[in-house]
Formats: sequence, C-alpha cells, structure tokens
Amino acid sequence: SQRLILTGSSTVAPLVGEMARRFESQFPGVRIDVQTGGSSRGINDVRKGIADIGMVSRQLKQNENDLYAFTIALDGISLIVHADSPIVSLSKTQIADMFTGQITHWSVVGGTDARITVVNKAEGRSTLELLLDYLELKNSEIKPHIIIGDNAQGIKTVAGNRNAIGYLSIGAAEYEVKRGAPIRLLALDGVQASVKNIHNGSFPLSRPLNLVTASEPQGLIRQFIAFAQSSQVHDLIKSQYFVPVDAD
Amino acid sequence: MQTDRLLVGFLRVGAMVSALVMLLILLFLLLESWPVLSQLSLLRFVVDTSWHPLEGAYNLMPMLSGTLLASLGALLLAIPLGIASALFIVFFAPSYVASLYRRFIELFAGIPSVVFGFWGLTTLVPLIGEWQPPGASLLAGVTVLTLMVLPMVALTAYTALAAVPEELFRNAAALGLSRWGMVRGVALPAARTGIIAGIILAAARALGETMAVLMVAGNVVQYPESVFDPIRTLAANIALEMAYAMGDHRAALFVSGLLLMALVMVLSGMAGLVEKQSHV
Amino acid sequence: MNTNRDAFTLGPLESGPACCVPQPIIQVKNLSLRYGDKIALDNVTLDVFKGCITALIGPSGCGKTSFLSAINRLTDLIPGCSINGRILINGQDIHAANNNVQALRRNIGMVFQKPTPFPLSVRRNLSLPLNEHGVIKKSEVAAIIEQVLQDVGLWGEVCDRLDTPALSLSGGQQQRLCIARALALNPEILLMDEPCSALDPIASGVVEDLINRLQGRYTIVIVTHNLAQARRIANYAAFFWVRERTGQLIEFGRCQHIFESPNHELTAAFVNGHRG
Amino acid sequence: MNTNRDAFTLGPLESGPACCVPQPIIQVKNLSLRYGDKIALDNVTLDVFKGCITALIGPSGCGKTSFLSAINRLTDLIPGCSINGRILINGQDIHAANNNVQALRRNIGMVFQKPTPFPLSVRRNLSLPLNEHGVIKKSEVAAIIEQVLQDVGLWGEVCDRLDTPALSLSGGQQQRLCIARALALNPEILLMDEPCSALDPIASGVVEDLINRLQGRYTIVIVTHNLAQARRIANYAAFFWVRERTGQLIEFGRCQHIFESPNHELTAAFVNGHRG
Amino acid sequence: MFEMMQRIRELSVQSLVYLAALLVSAIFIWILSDLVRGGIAHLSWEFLTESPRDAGRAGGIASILVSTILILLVALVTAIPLAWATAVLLAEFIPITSLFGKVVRFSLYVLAGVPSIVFGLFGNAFFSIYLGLGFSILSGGLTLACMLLPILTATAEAGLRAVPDNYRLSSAALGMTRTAALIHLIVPAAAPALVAGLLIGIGRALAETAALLFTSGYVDRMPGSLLDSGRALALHIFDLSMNVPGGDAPAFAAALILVSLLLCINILAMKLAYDLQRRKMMI
Ligand SMILES: Nc1ncnc2c1ncn2[C@@H]1O[C@H](COP(=O)(O)OP(=O)(O)OP(=O)(O)O)[C@@H](O)[C@H]1O
Ligand SMILES: Nc1ncnc2c1ncn2[C@@H]1O[C@H](COP(=O)(O)OP(=O)(O)OP(=O)(O)O)[C@@H](O)[C@H]1O
Ligand SMILES: [Mg+2]
Ligand SMILES: [Mg+2]
Repeated sequence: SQRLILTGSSTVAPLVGEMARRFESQFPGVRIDVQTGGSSRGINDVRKGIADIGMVSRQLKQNENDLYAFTIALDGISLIVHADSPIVSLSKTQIADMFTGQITHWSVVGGTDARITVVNKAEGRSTLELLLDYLELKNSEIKPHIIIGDNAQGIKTVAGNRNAIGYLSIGAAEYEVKRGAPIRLLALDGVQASVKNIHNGSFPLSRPLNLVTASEPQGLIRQFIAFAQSSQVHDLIKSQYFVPVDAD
Repeated sequence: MQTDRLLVGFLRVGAMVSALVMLLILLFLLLESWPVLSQLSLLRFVVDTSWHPLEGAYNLMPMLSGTLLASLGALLLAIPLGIASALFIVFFAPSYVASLYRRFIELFAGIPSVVFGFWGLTTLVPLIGEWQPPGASLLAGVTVLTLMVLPMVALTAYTALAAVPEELFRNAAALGLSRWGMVRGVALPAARTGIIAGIILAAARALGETMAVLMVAGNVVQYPESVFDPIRTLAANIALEMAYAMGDHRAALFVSGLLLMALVMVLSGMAGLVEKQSHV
Repeated sequence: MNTNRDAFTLGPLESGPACCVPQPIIQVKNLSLRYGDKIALDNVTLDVFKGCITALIGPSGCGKTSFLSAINRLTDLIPGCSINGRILINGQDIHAANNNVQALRRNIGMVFQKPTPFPLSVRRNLSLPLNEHGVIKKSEVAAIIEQVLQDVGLWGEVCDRLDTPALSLSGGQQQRLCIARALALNPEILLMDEPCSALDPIASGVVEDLINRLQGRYTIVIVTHNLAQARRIANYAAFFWVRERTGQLIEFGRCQHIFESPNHELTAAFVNGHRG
Repeated sequence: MNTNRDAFTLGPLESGPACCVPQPIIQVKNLSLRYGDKIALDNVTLDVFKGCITALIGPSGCGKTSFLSAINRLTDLIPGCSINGRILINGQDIHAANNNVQALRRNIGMVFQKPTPFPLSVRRNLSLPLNEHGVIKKSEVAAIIEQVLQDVGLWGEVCDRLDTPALSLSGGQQQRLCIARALALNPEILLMDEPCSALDPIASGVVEDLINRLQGRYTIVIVTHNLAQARRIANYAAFFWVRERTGQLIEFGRCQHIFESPNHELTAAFVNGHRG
Repeated sequence: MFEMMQRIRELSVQSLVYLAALLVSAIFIWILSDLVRGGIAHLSWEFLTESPRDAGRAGGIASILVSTILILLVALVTAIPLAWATAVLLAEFIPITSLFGKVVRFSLYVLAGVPSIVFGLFGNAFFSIYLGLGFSILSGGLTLACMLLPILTATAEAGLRAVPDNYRLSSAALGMTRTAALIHLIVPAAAPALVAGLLIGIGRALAETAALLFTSGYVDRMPGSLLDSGRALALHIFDLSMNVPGGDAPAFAAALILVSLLLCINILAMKLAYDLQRRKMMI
C-alpha cells in the first residue's frame, strides 16, 4: 500500500485530515498520515524529506522559494474580544499599542476602565508571525499577559475574560460564535472580519493555506494535491469555516 | 549451581540495560543541546534580555524562577494538607471513614495531569479571572500542582506513619499520652524520614509537571510580581515550543531539559542525604 | 493517684519498705477477655497486693499479655477486643464513666518485652510524657530526669549524652530507660511484660536486679517465661494455662507455695518442666 | 551420604537402634563465626556422635542458631558472614572445593523454630524437594510421602487432604510436616532449632515424642530453651554462653553430667536457673 | 487548668485535621462531579466504538483506545523483562552492599525522578530521530518503557524482599538450588506484589501525556502497524481541550472514560493488595 506523510500547521491539519479521509475512501490501499507541529515544521520536514507534503498556513517567505506551494484555501486572522466588550473596531496602530503595552486600559480606546489582557501565541506559530508582519513588530516587543499554544485555548481564554484581546483564525472564530461562544470578531481599520471580506480580498489580515512540496509533485502526491484543490472538498473547507479558492 | 550461574548471568545483562537507560538519556540530552552549549557561553542563559530564541535571546532564569515558585507554592499548600490527611487516616478517622478516605486519595493519585489541567482550564481559570484577571496565573498553576502532589504527600506520609511500629504507640498510650501528644511526640518524629522522602518525591513531581501547568499558568516568560501574574515553567516551555522548534531553538529547549534534570538530581541527592541521616 | 512529687523523692531508692503488704491494690473480678469471637481469658479473679511483686507464668498464648493490657485499659486500643468483669484499682472501677484513662495510665507504668524507646533523644524520651502530664518547668523536669535515671542505675552511663538518640543505647540500657520513663510519671503500679527476655544474659541480670530494688516502693506485676527468674524475684505467682484455646487462671498464691507445693497438678507439671 | 532409598525403609520407625554409638559423625574444629566485625562464635571444638541427640543450651544470642547454620553451610546465604575453622562430616570437610552444597544439605535436614511449610499443598511440600533432587517417578514419590508422614505420625491426620494448603494445618502439624519434609530426603543428620518453642504445650509434647522416636535412626542436634526438655530427650548437651558479646562453648558432655555435676560453675548456675 | 488546656488543644487539632480532610474531599468531589456533569451526556456506546471525526468533535474514541492499548503493550513487553530481571537480581542475588547493585539502584533512582517531559525529549531524539522510528506507537511505547522501568523494578524488588526469608532458608536447607526456590516459591509468593506494581505502572502509562507528545504523535486514526503514529487517550483529552474549538464535551467524556479506567485499575490493585495481606496473615 502507498503512504503519504503530511506535517505542519495546526490550523491546516484538521482540514487536511478530513480531506485525507475522503481521499482514502476513494483510493483504497492509500494511507495518509497527518501530523501537526506548525508551519515551520512543515517546511522543515519537507526539506529534510521526513514528510512528503508540508502544511503551511501562510505565504512562503523569500528564503523558502525553493519549495512548491499550492493554495488549498484562504484564512484570515481576526482580533477577538469578549462579547460583553463595547469595542467593535480597532485600528492597526491601536492594536500595536495594546500589544506593546503602551495602551494598558480599555478606556483609552473607548471601553470600560479595565486593564487589557493581551493574549499572545507561543513562538513559532504562523498566526503569530502573520500578526507580527502586519503590525511590523518583533515578538520581543510584545508584552503579553497570557501565552497560548493553540486556537481553542485562545477562544477559551477570551471567552472567559471580559478584558482580554486575542487573535485567531477567522474560520475557527466564526465557528465558535455560531456555537454561542461569547466572543466578538473585531473589525480591522473598519473592515469587518468575515469570510466574505477575505473572499473579496478587502480584509488586510488574511493568509493562504498552502500545501508545499520539495520538488515538482509526482504520482500520489500530485493526485492528492489536485484532490485538495478540487471542488470535491469545498464542503469540508466550508465546514471548517475556511474559504475555498476556486472563486477566481 | 549451573542453573544458578546461568540465571545470574542473564539477570545481570537485564540490570545492566536498565542502568544504561539513564546514561543514554543524559547522553542524548547533551548531544542534542550541544549545538547551543558549544556556541554560546552558559552565561547567556542567565543574562540575556529574555527568552526569544528566534531573536537569539536565551534567558532561562524567568522560567527557572517560575518553575521554582510554582513548585514551592504547591508544596507549601500540599504539605500541611497532605500530612493532615495522613494523620486523619491513621489517627483521627473511624476506621471505615479512614479506609474510604484513603481509597479516595489513592484514586486521585492516579488521575492524569491532563485531567487536572483540563479542569483548571475550564473551571479554575475563569473563576480566578473573575476576581483578578487574566486568571491564568501563578495562582492557578500552584492550585493545580497542589491538587496533583497532595495525594502523593498524603500517601507517602500515610505509609511512613503506618510503618511506625505498633509498639511505640502502645508505649505512648501506656504512658497516658494524649492523642496529639502521641502524634507530635512519637508518630511524627518516628515517621520523619519517610515523610520527608515523600515531600522530596512530590517536589520532583511538581518541578517536572508539564501539561497541567501548561494549561493554566498563562505561560508568559517573566518574573511574576504577584500570584495573579502568569508564569511559564521550564517543562511547559518545552511542551509549548518543542513542536515548532528547529535548529538552535530546539537545542535551547534541550538545555532547559538538562536544567530540569539537574534540579531533579539535586533533589535526589537531598533525598539520599535524608536517608543517610536516618541510619544514625 | 499520687501527683505530689515531693512524696516521691523520699530519699534513695534503697531505703524503701523492705517487703509488701497483703492489702489488695488491684482487684480483678471475673475478668473475661475476648478478641472478636476468640476467648483469650476466661473468668479470672485475682488480687494483687500492694508493694508486692506478682509474677504471671504459663505457656505461650495463655493470655498473660492480655491480662496485663486489661489492667491499664490498653485493650481499648485493640479493635475487636472486649472485656467482661470488673477491675478495681484502689477500690475504684477502672471502667467507671468518670475515670480518666490518661490519669489511670499515668498511675500504671508499663514496660514491654522489646525495649521501645521513642526515636528521640534520651532526655526527650523522659520529658515528653512529663510535659504531656503538665510537668513543664524546666528545672523540675531536669530534676525528675536525673532522679529516675539514678533510680534505674543509668545516670552514670548516660549523664554526659542525654541528647544522643535513645536508639543508640544498648538493649539493656534501652530497657532501663523505658523503666525510667515509666517511673518518671510516679506511678503506683508497674506492669512488666517479659522485660528481660529480649536482652542478653548480662543486661538481663542488671534489669532483674533493678526490679528487685524497686520492690516495696511500687506494686509490680511481671510476666516472665523464665521460671527461675520468677522464683528469684516474685512474692506471689499466678499460673495461667490454656485449655481448648482459652486462657485460664489455674492457681495463684505465694511464690514458694506455687513452686514447691502447688495445689494443682498442672502447676506442678509446669513448674517442674514436664509440660509446656 | 546414603542415597540408597531401600536402606531407609528398614521397617517401622520404632524398630530402629535404641541408642547412639559414640562415634563422631560431625567434627567441629576451632570454629569461629563472624557477622561482619561481630564475632558470634569463638573457637568452638565439638564432636557430635552418630545416632545421638545432642542438645545445645545457653542464653539467647550465644550463637546456637549460628552454630547450626554453619553445619549445613546455611551461613553461605548470609551476607557478611564468614567462617574460620573446619567442620568435618563423616570425615570430609564441608568446605572442600569438590563438595557439593546441595548434596551436603540433602544429607543434613534442618527444622526451624517457626514452622515453615511452603505456601503449597501438603503433598507438594514434600514432592518439591524430592523432584529437585531427581526423585521424579510418581509412584516412588507417593511412596516416600506416605512413609515419612507415617514416620512423623501425620499420615492418619492428613492422608485425606494431601492437596489442601499446608498453611491450613495447625502449628504442631505444620512443624511435623517440616520434619517430614526433611526426612523425605533421607538425611543422616537432623538439625533442629527450637522446634517446639513456637507451639502450644500439647503440640509441643507431640513433637517432642516424635523426636524421641527418631533417636538412633538419625543423628540429631537440637537447640532448646527448655532445659527440662533437653534433659528429657538428649544424650549429650553442649552449653554455650556469651562473654563480651561473643558466643563460646563452655562445656560439653553427657546430658546427665551437664545437668547434675557440671565442671563449670557457669553451667551449674545456668542449669539451676540462677543465671540467664 | 492544665487538663482544660489539653482538652482545648486536642479539640482544636482534631478540628483542624477534620477540616483539612473535608477540604480535600470537597475539592476532589468538586472535580469529579464537574467531570461527570460535563461528560455524561456525551457518553454512549458509539463513543467507544467509533473513531473520531471532525477532529474529535464528533464520533468516538475507538481508534484512540486502540492506539493507547498498543502503546501500553509495547511499553510493557519491553519494560517487564528488564525490570523484573533487575529486581530479581537486586533482591535475591547480590548483597545490598555490592557496588554493581548500588550503581543500578542509583541510576534507577535517578530515572524515577526524571520529569516525563524530559523522557519526551529523549524519546524524540533517540527513538524517533536517531533510531528512525519517527512518530510512531513504537517510539511512544519504548519511551514509556524507559519511564516504567524504575516503577516496575522498585515495586518488584519490594515485593520480593517482602517474601519471608524462611522460604529461602528452608529451601536452601533442603538442598534446593536458588533458581528452583525462585521459580517454585519466591516468585509465586511475590506474584501479587508484582502484579500490583504492574497495575501501578499501567496506571502511570495511561495517564502519561508529556512523554508521548513528541514520540507517538497526534494521528487520531486507527493505527495499521506499530510504525504508525497513534494518539493516546490522555493526549486526546489535551488536544480536544486545547486545540479543537468545541472539543470540550468530548474532552469531558474522554476524561471520564480515562478516570473510570484508572479507577478500575486502582480497585484491582487494591483487591490484590488485600489478598496479599490475607495471605500474609495466614503465614
Ligand atoms: N490482637 C489480637 N487479636 C486476636 N487475637 C489475639 C490478639 N492478641 C492476642 N491474641 C490471642 O489471644 C491469646 C492470648 O494472647 P496473649 O498475647 O495474651 O498470650 P501470652 O500469654 O502473652 O503469650 P506469650 O507468652 O506468647 O506472649 C493468644 O491465643 C493470641 O493468639
Ligand atoms: N545475620 C546476622 N547478622 C549480624 N549479626 C547476627 C546475625 N544473626 C545473628 N547475629 C548475632 O549473632 C549472635 C548470635 O546469634 P544466634 O542467632 O546464633 O543466637 P542464638 O543463640 O540462636 O539466640 P536465640 O536463642 O535468641 O535464638 C547474636 O548476638 C546475634 O545478634
Ligand atoms: Mg505475651
Ligand atoms: Mg536462635
């Protein structure tokens, strides 16, 4: 039997896991292992040949253009606060000031007179890298109050704390809001954080979800990538609140 | 005789392999951390501005202090509660309550740290957050750690107390000592070594505990100013960053592993000293 | 109970009354003792005389230890152990509702077969029970400690190492320390359960001498397997035997009588070494 | 060593030779035994005569058990225990290089103070050592089992429950089972370490009778605390004493001699109950 | 006066101790009831027999249970022979003072204190990468085996030492070899202790998360071979609660199952200990 090993981004992994399951049921005898560990691990493993395909939840960087990337879906990062918070929108500079500790109270940006709890992600996560890129900051400049590993922890933290601000994948966030989690997605510079705005490209903090390979994909690898980009899996992408790319 | 010799040879090989595991672990920790250890001076782990391995800053001290503070706090709470629990079982409770309570504690000694962490995450952290945001904090870490090591302290103290020869108690009773007089004057001194050994074991457990603390302590690399500040422990640091770490970052994480090992070895040494003292 | 300490230090131990008075201090009446279903002692009636040494003899398992434990209510500690019958001490029922067990046990010292000093220093071994019974003043405690260590002949041997662990003493010293610990509380009665049998012959001789010297001042009930020893030190002897797994008192009387002209043939067989 | 089993079943036990022959079977020469630094036995020289019962008497800790253990090299199992001097059995040094310990121990049965049946069935208790020594044939094993149980007078009591756990027997039965287990290997010598002292008086009497009946057929060395018992059953007696924490052999001779006109005053004091 | 004070002291100490016991019980009952309340609704027969779907939000934990058991088996099959051989050697064949024994004992003693996350680091570096086993049930199981070694050895050694010496002496006096005594008497007598130690080890292994994080991996599918990655139950709970939005209910349910499993093992161990005690009383 044939086997594919995929490693990388924890944002992409659940989606690809579902895709893999469907792929296997169509091609019996194929076995696909999906491991998480972050985008940089995906890149690393593909380069070392440990994995056949890497999952990367961002654009490839300059020094990574030895790899081949295939976008399977889009995702955006949204800043989130507790649903009880009066804040609905923040600007890029306000966010940067909050994350660097220059703004310490919500009252400064029009909220209650409470301390802000900044929720940051652990070093190496692609959502963190994306946000840092956008805010043009270094991680060492950020003064967090809580550091979390993965998405759900961020949702729990913000849902359990009226004064927290965090960020995470819009897909995950919208899903949780639908499930009734008391969080709100903040508009960024006036643009509402929503799947629609990612789709039309107006939301500034968005990213592609990529599969990457070390060389031109062949055989089973190519088959799987094609499958992942086909419309057969759009229902899976939507059910995970990501945005299919076929639109254009 | 022949069979005896054959068997012993066989057993020796087994024992040798068992003993080698420890060496192997040390060897691989050193090997993996070598890239960083050989390039950087050890001082970097103490004087760097902070822990930002991707930006070349490797200060482990905030995490070391976090580890020590959390463990210390947990011990401070768990020792009195644990010893009181053991006393409750051995001296104070009626026998069926005592055995029930002991089973209860035994059950909790086996509960995985993940479950405690999960409970802390869903119940405790929001509770503390209501009162003193953000909730994920040294206090939450200490509480969850306390819950985890308390059964250990209680059970080892119980074992030590139960091992005190019955004759001592009969003697104490024959002298007309009150119950507390017996406990404080005879039982606790006689069980001292066992209790201390248990506490040291619990300390080692607290230092090395990973998942539960990772889930509730906030994981910010800093020196906490109050119990409501979040902290990150060495073990949590490894679990948090290992999956995404590469190159020097990975090696630096192995250095934190080494540091943890060193802490545990110091504790083992202390336990050894306690043992020796008991043989007076 | 005599809590007046001055009455205790009435001069060196040797000057106590030479022998005992035939006046009962412990009266055991129809005592039966069971462990769960097992009857360990059946219907024992016996008077122990003031100032005398009474030896309990009999084969293993005949209930001697159980008998001793009933007197200071140590049996209370054994789950499943129940007692029928009455035990009076100085005419007072030890099971009377208003009787304070702690005070009772203070008045009845007990020494066990195995020397069991507490794992504390020599000094603390003696001061702990004193403190527990309200003797707190440092000087007073120190005085009592010296007194009782003198009494058991240990003062010369340990006075310069009162703060070393008691467990570092030799077996015989440990046993004498245990006796001293019991004496420190100034009891009227001393119960001794084979106090010499775990000691080597020389230490055993020293302890035996000590018991001899204590005679007259304290009422002593001693269990011993060593018939020769019983003969050497006791004024009275009680012979227990086990019948159908139940302990019984067969004969009680003056020591000489029991050993030389017992009434009961079992006693005769036992003391002459034909049985048991 | 007599491995010929036929020589063993020479008729019912009662018909053995009535008494012993003054011909040494065990010769102990200048035996010293130490545990680490502690000298437990110092320079003991003693001959044990064939077919006789030799009693070892003396106070606790004088090295009687150690002496027994040296004879069948059980001391090999005790870490730190070292032996000087020679022990000959039937003229052969037990420490000789070509001596097989297993065979030596097969030839020397040992019975301990506490009955120590294995936690197996009665039958298995007896068959296990037999199997280990190469007696495997079922019928042969069964025959030996019946034989030895007869010899110790246990057959009637247990023949219908050979497969019940040995631990469910009474203490006296257990002890006799242990003796049977030793006899099953057809030894020449039996070492017994206070075989009656953990038993109740009646069981003790039964075991004592058994030992008496074994006399003549086996060479028996028995430790006992019960002087009357030693007197009743032994042909020879060896008196040990402890001096400066070291065990010594004080006197050895015919039993009557030791008990009635000992040469040594320590012996006299001990057998008359003045010391120890 | 003095008696009065003593009574007060007795009473206050007693109430403090009762209070502590009450507090501890209350907290633990709180945790347990939280688990039951959160998980009971999600529990069903399907939860046990289906594999997880939708990252664990739906479906069950069948594949997780299989992986857990496989990891456990690998660990036990590796650790038991080594640990018990070591224990028999230490308890039966070499004196307490022997240097070799001291070295082995010391290294196991240190091993017992090694934090599980460090085992995880080691397992990742040695089994996954150096030996090339990758993220697999095999590397996870072997890592756990290293972790179980000291526990199994210590419990087995204690069990063997608790066997009364008279078995050794009387079997030796009967001229039996030590091997025979070991096989026929000592190991059977110590068997309950050995099994009790084994159960403790199994409990520890089932509860383990940190050591498996980087060795056996995250894959929540039914494993096809020992070289496949497999997610252990404890790790599943961690992942559900930390990494899967909406994973709380299944996490509670999985935690409930894990705790019940451990409870069963605990009860079994207790029953064994009880039997052991009874047997001791008979001796
Ligand atoms: N705690 C107990 N529970 C049950 N039975 C007991 C207990 N203590 C003693 N016995 C039984 O009661 C009987 C009398 O025991 P006791 O210890 O009083 O005898 P003893 O005359 O002191 O014997 P020894 O000379 O061996 O010390 C024995 O049969 C013993 O087995
Ligand atoms: N394994 C050992 N290690 C160290 N010392 C020991 C050991 N066994 C016995 N001894 C010591 O050696 C001395 C002799 O012991 P042994 O058991 O031979 O005496 P015993 O005459 O059999 O006494 P008892 O009548 O009490 O059984 C004692 O002082 C004892 O403490
Ligand atoms: Mg007794
Ligand atoms: Mg002995």
